[in-house]
Amino acid sequence: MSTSVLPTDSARAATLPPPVINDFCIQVATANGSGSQTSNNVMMRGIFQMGIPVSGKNMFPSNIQGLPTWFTIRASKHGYVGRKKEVDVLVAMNPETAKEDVAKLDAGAVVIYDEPLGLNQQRSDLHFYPVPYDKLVGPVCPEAKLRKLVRNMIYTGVVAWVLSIEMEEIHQALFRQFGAKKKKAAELNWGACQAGYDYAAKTFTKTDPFKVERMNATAGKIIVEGNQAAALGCVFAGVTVIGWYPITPSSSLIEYTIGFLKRFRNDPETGKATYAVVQAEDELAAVGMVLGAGWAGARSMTSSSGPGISLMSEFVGLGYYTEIPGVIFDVQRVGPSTGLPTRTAQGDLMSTALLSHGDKKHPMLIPSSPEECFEMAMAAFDLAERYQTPVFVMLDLDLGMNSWMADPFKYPTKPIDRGKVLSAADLDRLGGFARYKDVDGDGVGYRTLAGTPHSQAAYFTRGSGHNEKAQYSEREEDYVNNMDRLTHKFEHMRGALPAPAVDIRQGAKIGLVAVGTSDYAIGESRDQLRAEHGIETSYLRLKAYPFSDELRKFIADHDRVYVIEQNRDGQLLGLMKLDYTGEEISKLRSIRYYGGLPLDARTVTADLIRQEGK
Amino acid sequence: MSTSVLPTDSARAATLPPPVINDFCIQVATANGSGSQTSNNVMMRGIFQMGIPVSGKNMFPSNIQGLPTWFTIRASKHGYVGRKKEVDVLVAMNPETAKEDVAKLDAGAVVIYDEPLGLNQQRSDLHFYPVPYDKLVGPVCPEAKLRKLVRNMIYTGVVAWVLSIEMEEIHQALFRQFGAKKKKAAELNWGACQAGYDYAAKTFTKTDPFKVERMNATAGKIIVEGNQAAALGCVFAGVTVIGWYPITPSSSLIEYTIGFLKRFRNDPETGKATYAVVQAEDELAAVGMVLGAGWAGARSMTSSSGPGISLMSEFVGLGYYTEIPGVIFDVQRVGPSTGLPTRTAQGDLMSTALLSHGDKKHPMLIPSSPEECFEMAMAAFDLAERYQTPVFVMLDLDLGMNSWMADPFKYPTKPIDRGKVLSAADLDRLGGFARYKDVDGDGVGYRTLAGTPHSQAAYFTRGSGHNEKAQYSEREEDYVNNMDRLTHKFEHMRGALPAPAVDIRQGAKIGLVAVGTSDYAIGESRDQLRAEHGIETSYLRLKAYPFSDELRKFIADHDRVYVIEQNRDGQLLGLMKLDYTGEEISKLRSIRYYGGLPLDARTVTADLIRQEGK
Amino acid sequence: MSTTVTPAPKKVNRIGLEVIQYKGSKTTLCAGCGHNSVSERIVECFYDLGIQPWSVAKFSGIGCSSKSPAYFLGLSHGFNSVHGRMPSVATGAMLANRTLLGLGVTGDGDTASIGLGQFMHLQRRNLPFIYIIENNGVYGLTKGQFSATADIGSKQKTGGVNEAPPFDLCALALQWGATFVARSFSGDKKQLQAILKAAISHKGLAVIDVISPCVTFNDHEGSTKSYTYVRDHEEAMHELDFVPSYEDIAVEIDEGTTREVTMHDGSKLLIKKLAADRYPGTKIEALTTLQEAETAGVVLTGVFYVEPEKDTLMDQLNMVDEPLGTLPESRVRPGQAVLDQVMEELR
Amino acid sequence: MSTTVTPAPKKVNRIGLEVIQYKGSKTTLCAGCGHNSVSERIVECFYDLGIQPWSVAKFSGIGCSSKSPAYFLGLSHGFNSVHGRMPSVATGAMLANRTLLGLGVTGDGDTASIGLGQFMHLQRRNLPFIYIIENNGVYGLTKGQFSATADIGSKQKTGGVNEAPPFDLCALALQWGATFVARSFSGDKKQLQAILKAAISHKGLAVIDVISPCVTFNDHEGSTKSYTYVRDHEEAMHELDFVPSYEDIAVEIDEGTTREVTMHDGSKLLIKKLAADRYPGTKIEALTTLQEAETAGVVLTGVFYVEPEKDTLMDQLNMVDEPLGTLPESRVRPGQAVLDQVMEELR
Ligand SMILES: Cc1ncc(C[n+]2csc(CCOP(=O)(O)OP(=O)(O)O)c2C)c(N)n1
Ligand SMILES: Cc1ncc(C[n+]2csc(CCOP(=O)(O)OP(=O)(O)O)c2C)c(N)n1
Ligand code: SF4
Ligand code: SF4
Ligand SMILES: [Mg+2]
Ligand SMILES: [Mg+2]
Repeated sequence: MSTSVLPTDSARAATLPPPVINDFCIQVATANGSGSQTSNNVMMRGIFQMGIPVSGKNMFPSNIQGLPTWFTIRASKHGYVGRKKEVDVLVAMNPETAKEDVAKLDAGAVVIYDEPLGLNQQRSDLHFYPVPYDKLVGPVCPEAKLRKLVRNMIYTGVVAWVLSIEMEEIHQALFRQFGAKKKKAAELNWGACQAGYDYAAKTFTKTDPFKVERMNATAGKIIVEGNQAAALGCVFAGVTVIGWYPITPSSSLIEYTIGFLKRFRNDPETGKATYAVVQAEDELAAVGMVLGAGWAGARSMTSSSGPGISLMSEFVGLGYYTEIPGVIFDVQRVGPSTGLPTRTAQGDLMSTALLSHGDKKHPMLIPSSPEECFEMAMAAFDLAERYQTPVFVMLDLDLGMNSWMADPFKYPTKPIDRGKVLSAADLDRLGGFARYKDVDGDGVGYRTLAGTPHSQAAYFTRGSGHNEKAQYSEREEDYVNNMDRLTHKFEHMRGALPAPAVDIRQGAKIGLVAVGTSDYAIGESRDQLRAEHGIETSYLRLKAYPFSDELRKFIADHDRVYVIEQNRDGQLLGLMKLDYTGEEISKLRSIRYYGGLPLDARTVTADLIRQEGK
Repeated sequence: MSTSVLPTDSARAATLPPPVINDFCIQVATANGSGSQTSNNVMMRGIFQMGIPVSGKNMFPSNIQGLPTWFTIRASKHGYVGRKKEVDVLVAMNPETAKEDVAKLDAGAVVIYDEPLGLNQQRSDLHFYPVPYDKLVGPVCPEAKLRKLVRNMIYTGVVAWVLSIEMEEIHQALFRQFGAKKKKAAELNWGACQAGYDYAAKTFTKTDPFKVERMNATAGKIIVEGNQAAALGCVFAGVTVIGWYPITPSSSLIEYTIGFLKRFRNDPETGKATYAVVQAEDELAAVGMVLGAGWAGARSMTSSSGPGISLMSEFVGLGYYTEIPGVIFDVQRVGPSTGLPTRTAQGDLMSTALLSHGDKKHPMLIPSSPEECFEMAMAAFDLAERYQTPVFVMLDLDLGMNSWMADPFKYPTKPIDRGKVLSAADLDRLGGFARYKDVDGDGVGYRTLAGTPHSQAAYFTRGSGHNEKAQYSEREEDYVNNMDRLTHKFEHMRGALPAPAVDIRQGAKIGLVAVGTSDYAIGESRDQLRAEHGIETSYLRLKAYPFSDELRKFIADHDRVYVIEQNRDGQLLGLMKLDYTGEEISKLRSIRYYGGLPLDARTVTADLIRQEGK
Repeated sequence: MSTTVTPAPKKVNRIGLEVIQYKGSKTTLCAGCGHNSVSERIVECFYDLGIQPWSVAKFSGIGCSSKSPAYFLGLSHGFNSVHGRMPSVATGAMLANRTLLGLGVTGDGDTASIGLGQFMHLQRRNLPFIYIIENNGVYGLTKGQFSATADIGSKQKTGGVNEAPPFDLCALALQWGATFVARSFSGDKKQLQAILKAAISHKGLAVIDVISPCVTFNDHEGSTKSYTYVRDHEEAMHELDFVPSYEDIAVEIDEGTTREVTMHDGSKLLIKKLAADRYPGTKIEALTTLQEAETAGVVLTGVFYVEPEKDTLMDQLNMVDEPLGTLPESRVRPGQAVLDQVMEELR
Repeated sequence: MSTTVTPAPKKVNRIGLEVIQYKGSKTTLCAGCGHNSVSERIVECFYDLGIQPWSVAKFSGIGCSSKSPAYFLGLSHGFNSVHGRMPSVATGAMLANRTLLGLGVTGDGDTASIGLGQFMHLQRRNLPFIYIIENNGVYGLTKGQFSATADIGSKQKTGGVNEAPPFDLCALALQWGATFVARSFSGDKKQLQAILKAAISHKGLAVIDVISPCVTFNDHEGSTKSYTYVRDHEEAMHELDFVPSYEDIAVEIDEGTTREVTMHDGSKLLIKKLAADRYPGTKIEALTTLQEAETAGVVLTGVFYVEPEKDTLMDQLNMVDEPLGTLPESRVRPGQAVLDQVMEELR
């Protein structure tokens, strides 16, 4: 008998706890670079294929190899895919953290561990399943070099047994993961997986309550990372020029984009690229390329994170003032400075909205799901060209780099909006144009592109003062008129940006406001508040800055409005305060979490209850 | 008869208007690079030496030679030294702008102009004094090359005659301006000056009402530019390392500093420098040097303006998070982007307070006079070391580059505060230290300097997550504790920063809040409001961010509080809103001017009256 | 080639445009500033070669030099960007529309101080682009501080002496990928014209370092970038002539003294040696020549290096021939089938 | 020289410290990473030379390489700054305290991409500083993208091929002011030690480009920065020996094969030629050597250039000898009389 089940209380061991089905959290603790990603994905996909909602979150250190890493898979019949603080099933592969990992568990949790670690000595209120990995790996993996990697697949098999994940699904997930080209590697790993399963089946007696059961909640769904979804959005937006510089957690957005571009955007006839991607020397150059390309008519973009966005400050002011389209993704990580580069935050909201010296404001789109990453990536390009200004798309590490369940993306129904660009024919018709004149009342002037074959096409773009005709001007009136038009343009965007997602509950006195990935914790928290405290809440999730007028109404319609966000300084609240009246502001409360992990429902619920004085 | 005095109305010409004494504004319109600066300064100093409060403002273009420039001297018996919109005496030296300049004048103004321009044809309601400069310059300046410059001194003489500025004072001012070394040049110019005066005396009949009369309001005072005053402050603060990059309107701050350092800070024995000044390759490098030097124990500083401050964003976040002292001057000009580089604004308040990505806030000192430039420069170094953080000193072009009357600066009474630095002896005593531990409750840890001869002195500085001992950490608790301590430290500064200047008027329902150079317009506007509208106002001028608690009380004590500032977006108001409650915010109103010229009293008065619905 | 008959026939170029159509707005630089001469040469060359103004895009950073694009080619789009970072802006624009003729004008402060990183990385990419530095050894617009091209020992107007070695922008360009590298002097009309025309015909990155004195802040005694100093110390390596491709003239050259470089577009640059054998040679030869000139205190001008056919960034990226910026939706938005395929893969 | 008698006498250096006192915290880099070898050499050299750890200040940017200062000299202050901008931070710190021995460790991404401008301007200033580039041709920490030192044709792990010419950081350093320029290989223990020791004795800026393979992202076939490739292509120019100044040893050298370079502090670097006459010579010779090696596809290592006595930034600035940062108030705040004088002038 090799499992030690609450060994000090044999009476309780006899009566099994009631089963907990499709509602638990698996955490795999390993070391960075030890190659457990495949095992974890296979495990997650196995559950997913059984129709159970899942999410996968990787908590990794800012190094390449050897430091502690935790991968968490949450299965939730309720469809909760936000972080859950409590770990139900720990797969303890990392000797360095094993003790601490075990110490943190709630009573009743499962520990699957490497037998020699002897973790079962540590506590008596957990379900322990020790696995002799080294013994098991030898027979299935003759090549010693590969054993370190293959070892990981053994725990997938063990977990499958413990949680009743069907091995056919594991098999399918595994072969899919390796792809047609790596069949041999897949076979090898499948062997390890089976060995784990068989060992568990043969050796263990199931004592814990956690298990999966088939559901039908994932049919047709996909699993995708936010960065991948945004990348796809860029490709379908028709991005043509990319300047970028690597930085975690943003690099994969570009790398996915490059992958898609290579597959789908080479000219079918000539095989040549309908795009240009340049790895710039730094973020200043990256955004400089974006502006140059946007100016010359490309759909251009870059992607970065905090430090890179800071470096773009001066250029973004140029983009604002010269009115050049461009899309900038900020996949937010924890600042300030280098901060925690592999942790998540919503910490750049305010500095990005107000990036650069002088008077200026920048629009931001803030997706909270892969679907929105895809859609907003496309929307961002349209908006940038429609409003002739840099548009930010604010993801965060949680959304960008973690694995999310999503509905398949919908093919865009509207054609691309290239904004107000005059052709030579237009110029013939109009007999000229004034670049910065508000002809249509939306604050947006008409522009021409360099290369337009017309003697009246040219104008001069400058970051210094200019009049409607784009001529150099230091005149007070010209400056003020231009700045007022820019304000008007910004205000005009409110109506054109993605509208908030609003869920008004009858009689709710409390409103919640949030953006981005806070959504998952909030959805779950609202259920907790209702179920546990009888508190009904309305919820408005903003998708863009400047804020929609719906937010104003939402505030008016509720007594207290909690602004929930993932930063220390209450940046979303701050941006709201800039826009709102004292009366409106009086209703606002703040819930902030800034520990670097994805926001979880309990944190929201607890803080709200505390503030409600309950 | 060469003056044409309101020629269409000979009846009125007969009765002279009542004299206007010590209360007018002279504007000299020239072209950039034509060398009129000396003439203007001499004129201003002449008036100043007669005991009359003056100020001099240069409105110059962003080029080096040939574009229109206006220098304005305001003489005010009331001591108003802010901008006044109305020009009373125009010295029209620039043919390019003469027509427009004349057109803008109010009726009754004086025009002194180059005879061939024939400006007297243009209007009939002005006092014209034509001067044949080319004829006059020949005899006084045989050397043709120099005539272009010397020509300017002629108008000084003419103006002296028209306004009764005493020629002895002009003489003294002129010789002082040229200094002992340039006596010959002074003689030459003095000749021109006299020629102008003599010509005027001989030719003109005084028809206008403007004149100066001796007063005693400038005794003991100095005339100085804000950048010069700040430079002197840095020198007396004991600045040791400067990294900088030229940019208008900041360059002269550093150039003055270099000048003073060379004179006063070379070691008397060895002649060697007790400072190091490096012209960096850009602003990123400049602020990098500041941080490196601050880290290693220097009193370090840089100075820049909007575009440079934007480029410093990333580094400033590093300074905040690693807690390194450093002083950064931002001599604000009009943004966004290159904007109007030779115009003034308070447009960087918000982006500087919140500079860099992630959560962070930076203290700012905001002087409004040369005296404060001097004092706050010193205070900034103390605060930076006391609180171990980058401190910004926010000037603007108006304060930094224009000429201001001031009281002589007071020698510092307190010794330099080097903050919490542990020596080897301290370490012996303490047996070690934790760099980021809040030992004293002010949020500020103790630091050691590289080179401290002790085996426990070393610690590792990093922009990534760290614990109290400055060790690398990605732990949630470490991160949150550290960030909370930083918040606490920032809050703690409120009490330590320069207190606001408060003028509470009994029974005043209206409060005014402002910073920096808005002060001059506001002082004058309050008099206008009282005299013309019977409105009594209280006034609180903030000198620093984070704001003193006195501001909170001030808001509480008034019904309506107007936040007056020189930018489009209401940035000072915005920063206040971030701090205040809805109830407090309900009282706030906004008066903004962003035309690039120094704020004037009429603009404030008119907007306030409009908002008061009067 | 203009077919419209005008009452008083004006002088036009081969595409029927008058020289005025190549001019820009009135300069606001100081009278006598070297930069104005460069602008004039640009006007002449584009007129002479009959280049369609709207096929050109002008770029600059910040500085007096960087203002100059406003003063030539008023019918071309222009972009006066931020200090030192024009190369990235130009790169983006050229990628968006590779059919443009890209022309950048910048200063030594812009290029060698704040912009050195971008300048160097531009070299590596061999962007098809003409990059002109109007090099006066100082920051003109901010009133005369030293730039990083100021020579050791050179004196500031206010008396300061430069102690740090200057960056030789030709040497940097040479070593790191520019395929056309030349130095000239704003006062040398003929040479600058020939170099400019050859640069216009060049396929890749052409870097032209033009010594262009600042009359206001760096034209005094003790300066090594003053008109006097440069006139006294200039040594032209060779005599240059440019024969455009459309001029179907058989040029007879003396092989002993003159070499012919055929540019990518078929134009010819004729290089007649003056003293030692100073034709453009290998990179290392050119570098050595530059080093020797520096040691000798000579301002060596001429074409140091030409490599007419090297792959450009666009070649490396294997881009389609048309401007990316105006490709129709059908070519930049993949169809429904592609999305379906990706969704299937993610299921 | 340690006078304390300990029960079990441990091995100490000339200032009585054990080697452990030169170590840092445990590395978090990958097992086998070249950077770890460099850290080990640093520990050894500072121990061997008996340098007081607290007289040293360590600097870095961001990257795997830039993490390494945490892994050596734990008793020295360290500063891990921002990506690519370490040179300015180090400059500031060295100005604040010129008595420090400044040591920077950075990567090729840090130095040649985002940091190229600062790197180049550092050269111009000849800051007394040791600048080590742990050069692996890729961005290790962001998972293997090419850096600007990747050779043309070099293959990425994921298949991409580099098309842009690499910056040769030794060539750049050489040309723009560094007074000690060397290249080594993290796998060449003896050579790296000698070079490091000589750099420590050097008065001005010492730039050491260490090829330091990234086992995780750039150690595969097709990489030109892999252990295998460098081992196969390395050519040491000479054999190096270092004799510290305090070792009062009469060194006998064969003038025909060995040259001696006396460093500023009196130490001696002995350079024994191996093949052709490859001693450090003039800059232009060194540049030529580098170019030839590149053309030949050889990874040439050794000391390319030494100029032991050139003025440093501190000399140029004519600074007092003491650390500026800790000058007493009496020396940095002028007296009342000075203020009075200035006030008088402004009256
Ligand atoms: C980020 C930034 N820093 C500083 C400046 C101020 N500035 C304007 S022009 C200039 C130097 C220009 O020198 P150079 O490129 O040599 O041009 P020149 O005026 O000599 O032709 C500087 C430092 C700026 N505009 N932007
Ligand atoms: C401003 C900024 N941009 C991007 C990054 C992300 N980043 C971290 S390390 C690195 C590259 C490091 O490469 P290298 O200097 O060669 O070091 P290596 O890891 O190869 O040793 C990058 C791009 C960053 N930290 N800061
Ligand atoms: S200041 Fe110098 S560079 Fe600028 S326009 Fe005048 S002469 Fe030219
Ligand atoms: S990723 Fe490469 S550079 Fe980074 S630690 Fe690992 S081997 Fe070294
Ligand atoms: Mg210049
Ligand atoms: Mg590297």
